[in-house]
Amino acid sequence: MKNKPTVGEILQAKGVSRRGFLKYCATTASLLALPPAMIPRIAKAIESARRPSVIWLSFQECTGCTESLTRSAAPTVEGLIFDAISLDYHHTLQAASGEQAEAARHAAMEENEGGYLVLVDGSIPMGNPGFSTIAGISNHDMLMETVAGAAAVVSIGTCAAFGGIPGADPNPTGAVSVQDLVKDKPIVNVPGCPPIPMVMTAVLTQFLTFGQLPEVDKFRRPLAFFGQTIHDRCYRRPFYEQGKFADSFDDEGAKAGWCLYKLGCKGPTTYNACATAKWNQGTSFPIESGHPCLGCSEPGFWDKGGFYEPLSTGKFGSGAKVAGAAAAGIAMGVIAAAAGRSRQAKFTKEG
Amino acid sequence: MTTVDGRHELDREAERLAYKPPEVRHDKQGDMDSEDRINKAMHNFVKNFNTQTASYLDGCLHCGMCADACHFHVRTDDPRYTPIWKIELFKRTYKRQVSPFAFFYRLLGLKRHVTIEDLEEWQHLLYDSCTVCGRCSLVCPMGIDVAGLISMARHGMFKAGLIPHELHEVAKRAAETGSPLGITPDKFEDRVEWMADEHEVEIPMDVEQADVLAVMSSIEIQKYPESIAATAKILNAAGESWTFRTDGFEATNFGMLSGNPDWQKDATMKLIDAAVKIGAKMIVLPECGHAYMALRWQGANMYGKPLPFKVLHISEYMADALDKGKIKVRKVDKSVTYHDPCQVSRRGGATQAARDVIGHLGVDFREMEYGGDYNWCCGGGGGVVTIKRADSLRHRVFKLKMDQVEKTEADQLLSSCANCRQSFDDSQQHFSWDYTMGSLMEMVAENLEEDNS
Amino acid sequence: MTSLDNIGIQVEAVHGNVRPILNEVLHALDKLIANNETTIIDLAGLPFAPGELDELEETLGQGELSAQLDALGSSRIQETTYPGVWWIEHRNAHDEVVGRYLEITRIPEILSSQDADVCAGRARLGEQFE
Amino acid sequence: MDLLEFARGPALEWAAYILVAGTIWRIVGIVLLKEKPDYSEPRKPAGFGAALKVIWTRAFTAEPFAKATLYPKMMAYVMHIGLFGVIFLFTPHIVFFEGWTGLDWPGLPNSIIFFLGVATVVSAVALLVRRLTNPVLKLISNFDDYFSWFVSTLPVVTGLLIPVRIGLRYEDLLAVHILSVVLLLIWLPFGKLGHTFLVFVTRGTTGMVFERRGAKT
Repeated sequence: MKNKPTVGEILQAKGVSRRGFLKYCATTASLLALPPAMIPRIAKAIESARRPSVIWLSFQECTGCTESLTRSAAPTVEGLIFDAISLDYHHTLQAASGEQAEAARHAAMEENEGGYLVLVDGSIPMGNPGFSTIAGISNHDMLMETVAGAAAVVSIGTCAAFGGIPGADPNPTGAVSVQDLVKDKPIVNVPGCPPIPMVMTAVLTQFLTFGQLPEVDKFRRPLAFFGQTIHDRCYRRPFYEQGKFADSFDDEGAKAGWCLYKLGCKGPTTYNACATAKWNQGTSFPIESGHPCLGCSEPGFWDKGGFYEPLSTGKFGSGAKVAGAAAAGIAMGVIAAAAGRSRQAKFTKEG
Repeated sequence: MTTVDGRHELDREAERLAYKPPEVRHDKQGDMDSEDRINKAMHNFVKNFNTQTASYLDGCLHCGMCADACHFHVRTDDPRYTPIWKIELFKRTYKRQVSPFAFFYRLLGLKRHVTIEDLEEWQHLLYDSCTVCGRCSLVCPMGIDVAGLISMARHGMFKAGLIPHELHEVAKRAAETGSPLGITPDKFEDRVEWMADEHEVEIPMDVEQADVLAVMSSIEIQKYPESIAATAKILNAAGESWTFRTDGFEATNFGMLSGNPDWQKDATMKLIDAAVKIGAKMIVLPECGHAYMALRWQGANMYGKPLPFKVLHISEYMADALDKGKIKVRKVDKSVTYHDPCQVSRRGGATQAARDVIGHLGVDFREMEYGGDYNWCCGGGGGVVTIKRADSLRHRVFKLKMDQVEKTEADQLLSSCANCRQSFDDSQQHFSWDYTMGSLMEMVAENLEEDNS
Repeated sequence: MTSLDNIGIQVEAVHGNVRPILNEVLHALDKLIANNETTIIDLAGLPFAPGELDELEETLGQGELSAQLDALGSSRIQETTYPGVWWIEHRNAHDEVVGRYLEITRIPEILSSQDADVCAGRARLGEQFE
Repeated sequence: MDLLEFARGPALEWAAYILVAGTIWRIVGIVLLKEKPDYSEPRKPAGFGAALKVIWTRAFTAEPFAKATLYPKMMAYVMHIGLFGVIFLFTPHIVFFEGWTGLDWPGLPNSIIFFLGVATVVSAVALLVRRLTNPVLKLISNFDDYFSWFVSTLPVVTGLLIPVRIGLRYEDLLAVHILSVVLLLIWLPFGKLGHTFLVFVTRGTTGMVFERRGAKT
């Protein structure tokens, strides 16, 4: 870490003015969901922060998370963050391949022993090591080897955080999440399918600027972004309170932009920042486009029933089971009545 | 433990049907041990559970509103007089023995076993402090007929030999002699002849074939013999083919009141047999409330099939006869209020009949506040009037009735139940009250227009 | 396209945010007057309904002063019709909005020439005399 | 499986089975007891109509008892109407029933539901206080009364807490709410809450028996 320039130095080298830096700090505060009053502290921290080394591992995944990140990482302000980190290994993005790439990973690990950050997207198959390998190394082995010297691990996306789609029932590969395997390192989960790019960069920025991981909830998700439900921050919430609901995707309620609860919206049980951070450079988020929230940032979201099944729908067994219960009831009733009658008969005889 | 009937003499001076106060109370009959009594009570509670009672006992919400309908609770504020509490032991036995979840109640011991102390305490609650008036049955938000349950609970108490001394003696005498006051057929004949002479009215007796069998209550025969004459006058005036029978004259049913279904059946069958024997098309019941319940609504069930004749309370008979013009009455220039006998009106469904009769009499009729179906009971029904130790409680309760009557400021108080009448007479004496209870039937008989006879 | 246009979408307006923000601005102005205290309201964290942000901007209106800053993309610093209330909008090089603030202050800090830039400028100017 | 999944899934499912089985058990156990025929000559024909009549009329207090029972009756009305409202007119609940029965009906705004819920709890507490202080109720009450009060009030309380949050997470509160409903459903057929279905039997029976006599029902 000794020779790495500070972020302030990097920005200066790029000819960024102090005004530009202030602007950068203001947007960083926004990004970290910190109050604007924190801007001076952020400025100070960023100026002196040094580039951390980052190793990005991709396992059973669809590259959607990387897509999400790189889409937003076009030269934007938060894109600068990535200029400020040293992405030493990312097998989708890196030019190197094969042994050369693995050598780069080992080099980064050795050089930054104890100080580098491991980002993981994708789940790890435990059913058979051969289900997913990189350079002949199983995902499990690579993960364990890489995190051994890491300062912290960030699980990017629902697959890495909770097992995600590979881990969904019936889970043919025996997929598990990073936190299922890594027990002795600080872990932050940034779930979502994909996660909001801003949230990913915010976690890195936080680590970069303050040298620490953000405060997390019980699922190790950064509280600043996962502290409230979609429902709580949804602009359609007033319609929920007024009892105005869309009953189908093409009814008047849907056209009027009413609440999508009855169409299966998982907003009330989903913790994420979509309603405020929004997607596609702040354009909108699913509900704003008229589609209910799928709840993608929640553990086991794939197995929580139909996407269009309302949250409060009970999960009843088949009619046959209910009929079985009814039949059992009849049987018990008959037995009870017979027992009662036989006692009556007995007592009548005894007088 | 055994009680000997003979030692207890009728108190003929009392204002009501009674024995002289027993020197030593025997509120337990027979010489069963406690265990036997408990078993008897339980077994005979259990016999009564059927779909109807089960739904009632399972349905109670413990809302306590029946307490607000019960005169005993209203006047004393004693929570034990809450009607549903009076059948607590009955209810508990149901839950333990026959209810759909009886198995669990027994397995987990959820309902305490009934003890002998419980039964002794409940004797007071089931007999002294309940007239089976059924007011509670009308307040119940679940529609539970609490009064009906009390009658059934008494079955267990009787078989366990846990009846108040006097009530048991009265019932026993009724079973043995055919009359709670020991009125034999001969004595009945005497009284009838006396009345026939006194009133110069023809009273058919033991006619072989008649359309109408008229019956009497011992209370009337003994205390209000004018009723005999009045009945005869009315039936004669209507031109009925009718008769009294020495083999079936007693309308009261102390088997029912005390809780002995066998005695109840015996008493009822006497009337039915007599009516069947003479080919009667109708039994006219006297001014007696519980007789109406016993024969009109329970008679056929004792008989085991529909009765081959109609059963009418005298008020129903009079209303019908007046409506059809079979008898006519003169207008009476009086203000009158009417006390509804619970078993005839509220529980019997003949509330309107008395009012029709009163309408024909053309009096200034003053309905009591909440009269008719919601009437306060006289306090002496259900056998309570016989129980001496219940006197003070009964008098206390009677205050409600006095208030109700006084508010009408009517000249004349009438009813159509000899048992109510004797309760009134007794309480009147106790309170030195102005109102004397009169008989609706007698008023009709006194005011018959002769041209029709 | 025509068939899509025929879908009669008429979004029912939600006005959950405008009034509370205006109220916050009111109190911020009080603080500015009393203690010369600056307040910055970050509009990014608020769940705006479609059109609500425009409504807020229209309500505040455009005041006398408007400035444009070119640093890491353009920024618009606009005084609203309520003096002391500034609408600040930062954009990136792709002209996408990356931050939106209401600043209740006499002059937004970012409009002042910064010491570091002044020094750097002084140095550049000084070079001409060398 | 998290708590909410458990509550919505197996817990609710089994509660439904127990509710169905227990209800039928109790009804069949009562109906199949011996039934004595009534041979007395009816004053007027009284069949199903009489039963329906009394099922309806006993919902109201006869005037002579109105004053004495005013307070508990009012509280009971508030509680029952409140329960009806919060159970059947709250949209998420309607969605629940729709998923179950396929029937859909309009709901009420949440503010009204919240008000109804609070009214329900207030009346329930008032009734409990009465049960604890009124000498009659103190005497006749048993475990069933208090437990039934508890399990029927709890879902309303847990339901009301969901929007209030009290620092807990929505899905945990929802899970607790559903579990409290599970408790209610399991207990309902066995205790005095069985009056939800027994009321039709008891009132109906009395209607038929007394209407037949022409007596006051």
